[in-house]
Amino acid sequence: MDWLQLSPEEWSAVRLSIKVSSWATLASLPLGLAVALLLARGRFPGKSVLNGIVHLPLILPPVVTGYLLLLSFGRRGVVGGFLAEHFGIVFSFRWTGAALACAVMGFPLMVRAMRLSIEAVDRKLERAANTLGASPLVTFLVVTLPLSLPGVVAGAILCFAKAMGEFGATITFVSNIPGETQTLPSAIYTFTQVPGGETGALRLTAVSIVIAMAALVASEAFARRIDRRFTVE
Amino acid sequence: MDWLQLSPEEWSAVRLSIKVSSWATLASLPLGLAVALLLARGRFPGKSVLNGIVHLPLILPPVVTGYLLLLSFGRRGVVGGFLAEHFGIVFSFRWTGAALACAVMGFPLMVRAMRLSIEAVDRKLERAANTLGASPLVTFLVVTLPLSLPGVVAGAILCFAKAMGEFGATITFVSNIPGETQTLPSAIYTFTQVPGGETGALRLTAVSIVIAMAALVASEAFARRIDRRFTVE
Amino acid sequence: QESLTVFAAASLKNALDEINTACEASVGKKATISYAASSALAKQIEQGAPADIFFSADRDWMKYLSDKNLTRKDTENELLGNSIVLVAPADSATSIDIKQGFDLSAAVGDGKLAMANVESVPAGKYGKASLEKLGAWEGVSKKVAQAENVRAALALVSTGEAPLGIVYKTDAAADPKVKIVGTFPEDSHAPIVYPVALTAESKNADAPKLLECLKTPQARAAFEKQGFNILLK
Amino acid sequence: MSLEVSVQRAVSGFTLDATFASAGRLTALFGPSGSGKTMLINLISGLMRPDRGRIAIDNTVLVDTDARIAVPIYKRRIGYVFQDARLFPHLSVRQNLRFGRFFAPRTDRWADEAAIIDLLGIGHLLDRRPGMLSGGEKSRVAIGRALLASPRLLLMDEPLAALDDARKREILPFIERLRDELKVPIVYVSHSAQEVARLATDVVMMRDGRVLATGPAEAVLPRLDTLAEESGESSSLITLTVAEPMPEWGLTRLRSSGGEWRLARVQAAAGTKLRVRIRARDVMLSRLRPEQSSALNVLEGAVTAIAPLGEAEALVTLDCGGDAITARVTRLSADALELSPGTPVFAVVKSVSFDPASTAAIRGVPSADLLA
Amino acid sequence: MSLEVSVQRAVSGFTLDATFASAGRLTALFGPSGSGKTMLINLISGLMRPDRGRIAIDNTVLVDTDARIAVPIYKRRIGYVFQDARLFPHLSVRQNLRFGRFFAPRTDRWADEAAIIDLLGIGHLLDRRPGMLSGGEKSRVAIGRALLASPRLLLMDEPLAALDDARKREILPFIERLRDELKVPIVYVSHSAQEVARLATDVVMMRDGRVLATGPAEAVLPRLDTLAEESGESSSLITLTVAEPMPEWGLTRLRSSGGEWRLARVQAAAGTKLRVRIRARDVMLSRLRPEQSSALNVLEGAVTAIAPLGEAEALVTLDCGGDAITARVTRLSADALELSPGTPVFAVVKSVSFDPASTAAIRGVPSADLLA
Ligand SMILES: Nc1ncnc2c1ncn2[C@@H]1O[C@H](COP(=O)(O)OP(=O)(O)OP(=O)(O)O)[C@@H](O)[C@H]1O
Ligand SMILES: Nc1ncnc2c1ncn2[C@@H]1O[C@H](COP(=O)(O)OP(=O)(O)OP(=O)(O)O)[C@@H](O)[C@H]1O
Ligand code: MOO
Ligand SMILES: [Mg+2]
Ligand SMILES: [Mg+2]
Repeated sequence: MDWLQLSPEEWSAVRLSIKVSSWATLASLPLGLAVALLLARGRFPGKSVLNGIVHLPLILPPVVTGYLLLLSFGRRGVVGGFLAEHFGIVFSFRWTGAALACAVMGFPLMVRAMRLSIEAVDRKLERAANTLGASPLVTFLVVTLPLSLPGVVAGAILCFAKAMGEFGATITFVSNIPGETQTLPSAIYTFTQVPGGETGALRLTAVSIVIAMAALVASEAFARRIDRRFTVE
Repeated sequence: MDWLQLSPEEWSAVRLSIKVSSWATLASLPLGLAVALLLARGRFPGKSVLNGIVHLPLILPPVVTGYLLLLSFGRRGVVGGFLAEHFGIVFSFRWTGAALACAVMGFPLMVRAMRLSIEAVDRKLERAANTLGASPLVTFLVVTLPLSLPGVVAGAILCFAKAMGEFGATITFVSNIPGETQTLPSAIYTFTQVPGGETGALRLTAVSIVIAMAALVASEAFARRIDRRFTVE
Repeated sequence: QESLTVFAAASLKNALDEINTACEASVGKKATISYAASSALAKQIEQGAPADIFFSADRDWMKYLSDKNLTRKDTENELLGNSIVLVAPADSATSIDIKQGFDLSAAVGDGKLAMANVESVPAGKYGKASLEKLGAWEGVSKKVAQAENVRAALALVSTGEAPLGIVYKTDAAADPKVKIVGTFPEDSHAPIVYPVALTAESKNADAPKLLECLKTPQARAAFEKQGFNILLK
Repeated sequence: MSLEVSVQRAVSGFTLDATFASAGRLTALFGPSGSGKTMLINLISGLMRPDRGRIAIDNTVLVDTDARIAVPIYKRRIGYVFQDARLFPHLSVRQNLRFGRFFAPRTDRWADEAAIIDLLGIGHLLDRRPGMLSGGEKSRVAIGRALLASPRLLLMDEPLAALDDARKREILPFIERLRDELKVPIVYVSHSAQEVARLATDVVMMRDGRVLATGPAEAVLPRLDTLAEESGESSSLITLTVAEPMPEWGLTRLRSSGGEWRLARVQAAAGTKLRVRIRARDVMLSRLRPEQSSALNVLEGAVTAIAPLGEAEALVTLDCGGDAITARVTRLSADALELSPGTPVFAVVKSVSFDPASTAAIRGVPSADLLA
Repeated sequence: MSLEVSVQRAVSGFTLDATFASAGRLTALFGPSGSGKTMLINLISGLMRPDRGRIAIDNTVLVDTDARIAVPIYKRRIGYVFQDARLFPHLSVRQNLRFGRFFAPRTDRWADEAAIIDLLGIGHLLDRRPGMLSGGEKSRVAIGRALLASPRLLLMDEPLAALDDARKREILPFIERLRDELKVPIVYVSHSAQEVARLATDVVMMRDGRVLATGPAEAVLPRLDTLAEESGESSSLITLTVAEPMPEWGLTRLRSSGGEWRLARVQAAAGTKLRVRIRARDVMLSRLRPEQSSALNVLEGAVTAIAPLGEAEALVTLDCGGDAITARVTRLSADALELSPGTPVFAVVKSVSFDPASTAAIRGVPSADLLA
């Protein structure tokens, strides 16, 4: 099992990937929920445009997404410049940028899962909450959201898994800087680009699978617990 | 708008991408449904293994997935060799291989959407169908499936959109042969790799977006129609 | 203490990692090396990436930056050279003499000739130029399977997917599953060079030291071990 | 409280067009299945919007399509006990019950949690989820949930349909108490003439999306009987004043303008006015005063009208010293007794024929105390 | 048909432990809310599995935990009218109704679609989706859906709870016809003593997950009364034989061992035996034969027993020439009439006091024809 031994640089890629994926997932949760709710329950002009934009990262080749991120959120990009200047938030060539890229790539998956679950919530229950005095926002928080928790969990885990595998957009946007932006997939990619890199790639792939599987199993267990609460008959 | 003019080769990439994405979606629908049903309703040992395998293409960098496809479904791969010999189904360097790669990459998205929707179907209704004499299979076909149609549609559209953007696994598995395996993302990627290729990339990206958006809008309209059938109050 | 960052083509990884360690003493620190496609790296530098040294896999991307005054022209240096070779699976019986007017198409037969993308990836461009010069392109162009990069092209041959392929000598030599059938004459294509330069924005005092270190015998040995030709005598 | 409703709403194949006003404490919506009762209270609650119309409570306009007013559901503070229980499946019974508590302004929270839980008999269910409840348990929790939100108006859509008789008898007095003590105005949908007779101060009769009759219960219920003739549910409403108890027999003596009554299980103080419903089928007629009979309540009167009912029966209306009492007898008997307007007769009513479920206190006397 | 059930099933906080056998055509499950009625029919239908036990119909074993037998739900062909309607929301009413049709073997399809739709009054709803139905409409469609699957056994969980009285009166005779003509055995859950008395051939009384009493209706219903005393629903069951019509009065003369009766709205042929339920509260007692009274049915008898009932009343049982009749009177009256075992008295029963809903035909005479 000698080949399973990770170098310090590889360890840092592992840690970074977990950090990036977790942040990508957590940070996009609120926005994802809001957008999912809008798409599920809203009726407004431009709904299909919003829906389209959400799906864009799925449709575009990741390299293109990465390049667009580089152009807009890079140091010299419109948004990136603004954020850096006014809020001190810098994405370019930071792990935060990797998280942003992963979040963007995972966003359509997250939103779709949440949206499906929200759509499946019986509106009659929401109305019932309204008659009890709960405003639309409260109703969302205490009725719709808990009832669509399976979808929220599914959305989060999809986003996390995607983030663990995302590479095209990340490497294009924030490059492949060890310790800062070199996530597991980037490290794997680098291995595949040189002779003799296969074992290294295999090793990291195994690590990546183990982590994602652990997250998956945990999420499934969680979903089962939620589910058990509704058991009927 | 001169730059919008597509070359014949680009047109063939457009046609091919639509064909590949459609096939990837349609061909994986039955298996996707079966797996989603298993995961949603089944209780069997190895369920989390199956779940893990389904998610693998999401977790692995696409290049790795492509390489694994090459090893297994390639001319000399175990599965590929078997299929070629016994059924005359060849994937290598064919559009069918591109479709396979896209299907594999889209599979986790498809399954998750379907699974969520199946899980949201009230089991009491399935039981009611049973009391009326419907066997589990019939019940699935006439109760569960129609009720989870929003998720099936969402799964299909996610798979289609992903297929329109998939590139890493496809190019690694079946490379980039104009007219046979050069899908839109491959063509776009090629443009991004040469200095000054941006306009070309932009043009094809626009085409890709238009197609995927059309599919999205159609699917949304369809989902709305389904939804209207259940309107209450 | 400011970090020292190198943006290098992915194919240089093995050699550069070794040299980076060896040069730590003379430079005073270890550089952080980001490996990716030359195209991505160049565009990132254009967008203000914190790179001190750019080590490209071809002239075009160096020129791209150089034309925009993003490199220190005085430090530009075509350090390494490489050759392209025709490879076949190790168990193949093919033997071909690469010469003017040779019939590559017949040798490829029903299969495909695996190459890196002939428009965008350097190895592919060199290969195509060579074949054109030798008068073989016309016959074989329809049979070319273009991969995303050289490594992917090599994989197509080493898995037996393609009977023949054109890759760098550096890659072919390290892969036991392929054998080199022949080397393309150096004068049949533009010189294969790996230029390196300091970036215009680099203010790191250690960067020039590392650039110098690349020219030491120790470094040369490392490059040669990977099969590169040392151009800078 | 005054409730004014005037709404039109069309859904495919059905049009609701209802206008009524009620200042009553409990307004019963009564009508056959599919007559639009649920739709009407959906409109009041805000779950549905009228195509045209106006709904106001105490001069607060909830909806007015002309003025483009539509108060959002959650601001109406109208409790709703749904026809299906509609409990929140992810919350425990306790959480379901407490759901509305926090949304009512603190000063308006009149609902007493412990008392309501106790009355509804759901104390042992508090930690369950709705999926683990029986049909009747669900509907009791649904009633509790609506009440605990301390609503200003309570809509109840057949709240007792899933309950057994014993439970109903327990909960009816409680609804009366809500109506009389807590002054929560109630709009109550029911199929049961008994429930309506017992509870309603006002009645809205619906059929095919239209209001057939509306007004105070005393005025409408007899018309309800006419409509419900075939069901054997014709009845009269009589107002009695409590005179004195007869403790040795467990009875109470009461007086109406027509005479003296002796009833069991009345626990109201002397002077209290009670309304009782006497079903026409429970009244026997006799030309002679019955002797040595178990019937304690015999009123002397004269026939005012005779209306044939079906092929075998007739409804005979009497005036007994001011009380109008209707009896349902066979035509054979009417003939044998030679009844015609003016004929003097005795109305014989068994004391136990007074249906406790249709005895209601008048003027806020808590009926719960009234009935053992 | 014979149904044998012996099951135990525990869910958190509730244990069902029920054993009964019934060869009756309609077995009523009767008991208060939460007593385990729904759970019991869930076990019969297969929706729930017993922890231990055995269920067999006509010697076909459906479940036997010892023998590890459990026939899958869909092979049982047991129709189930759920307490909530549980219609398929994505199918039209017509599609819901026809759902089960194709799964029954062709030769076993006894259900007549047109007749059932007509009887249930849902012809105008066929193209709607369930979401667009009222509560009562839903429950009618649910009954139709279960019937049209031509089941071998029909489970009905409070099928009429959401229906108004008029509808109920229409559907009850239809259920009787199912029971008597089509020979579909029925297990019927109900809260309503009236419904049970009218429909049941056999009764299973449940309380707290246990069977309190079980057997033929004639044997169990009086015990049911004992339990239901407080509800004022004590009653007697009398068997009458149709003698001759009295067409001029729309009445029919009938005979019981105790004497002669005159009832309205009986349309059975001479010689037919009918069972009628007489509520104790509808019986008046008199020491003298009433003269010039509207009561047509007067039976001579003697007191057999007097049981006090609450503080004010008593249940007096008479023997009227073989018919046992129970009367509910005040203690005051019992005292005034000097009643004690052996005292001769007249039982006075108004003919219209016969509740059509509790009159049942005996021996397969279709009750639908019996009652207008
Ligand atoms: N969304 C809808 N679309 C079309 N028709 C509808 C819709 N909702 C209700 N209806 C019809 O409107 C009528 C009134 O329905 P409503 O639910 O108000 O009846 P209800 O009086 O409450 O009856 P029940 O006592 O059976 O509950 C019914 O005929 C019903 O079929
Ligand atoms: N899944 C469950 N977990 C725990 N308790 C349950 C569950 N399902 C039912 N119960 C309890 O079992 C008892 C019997 O329920 P059941 O539904 O059979 O009652 P029921 O007799 O049909 O009553 P109702 O007339 O109110 O419908 C109830 O006390 C109920 O709370
Ligand atoms: O969408 Mo990708 O092909 O995982 O980078
Ligand atoms: Mg209703
Ligand atoms: Mg029940």
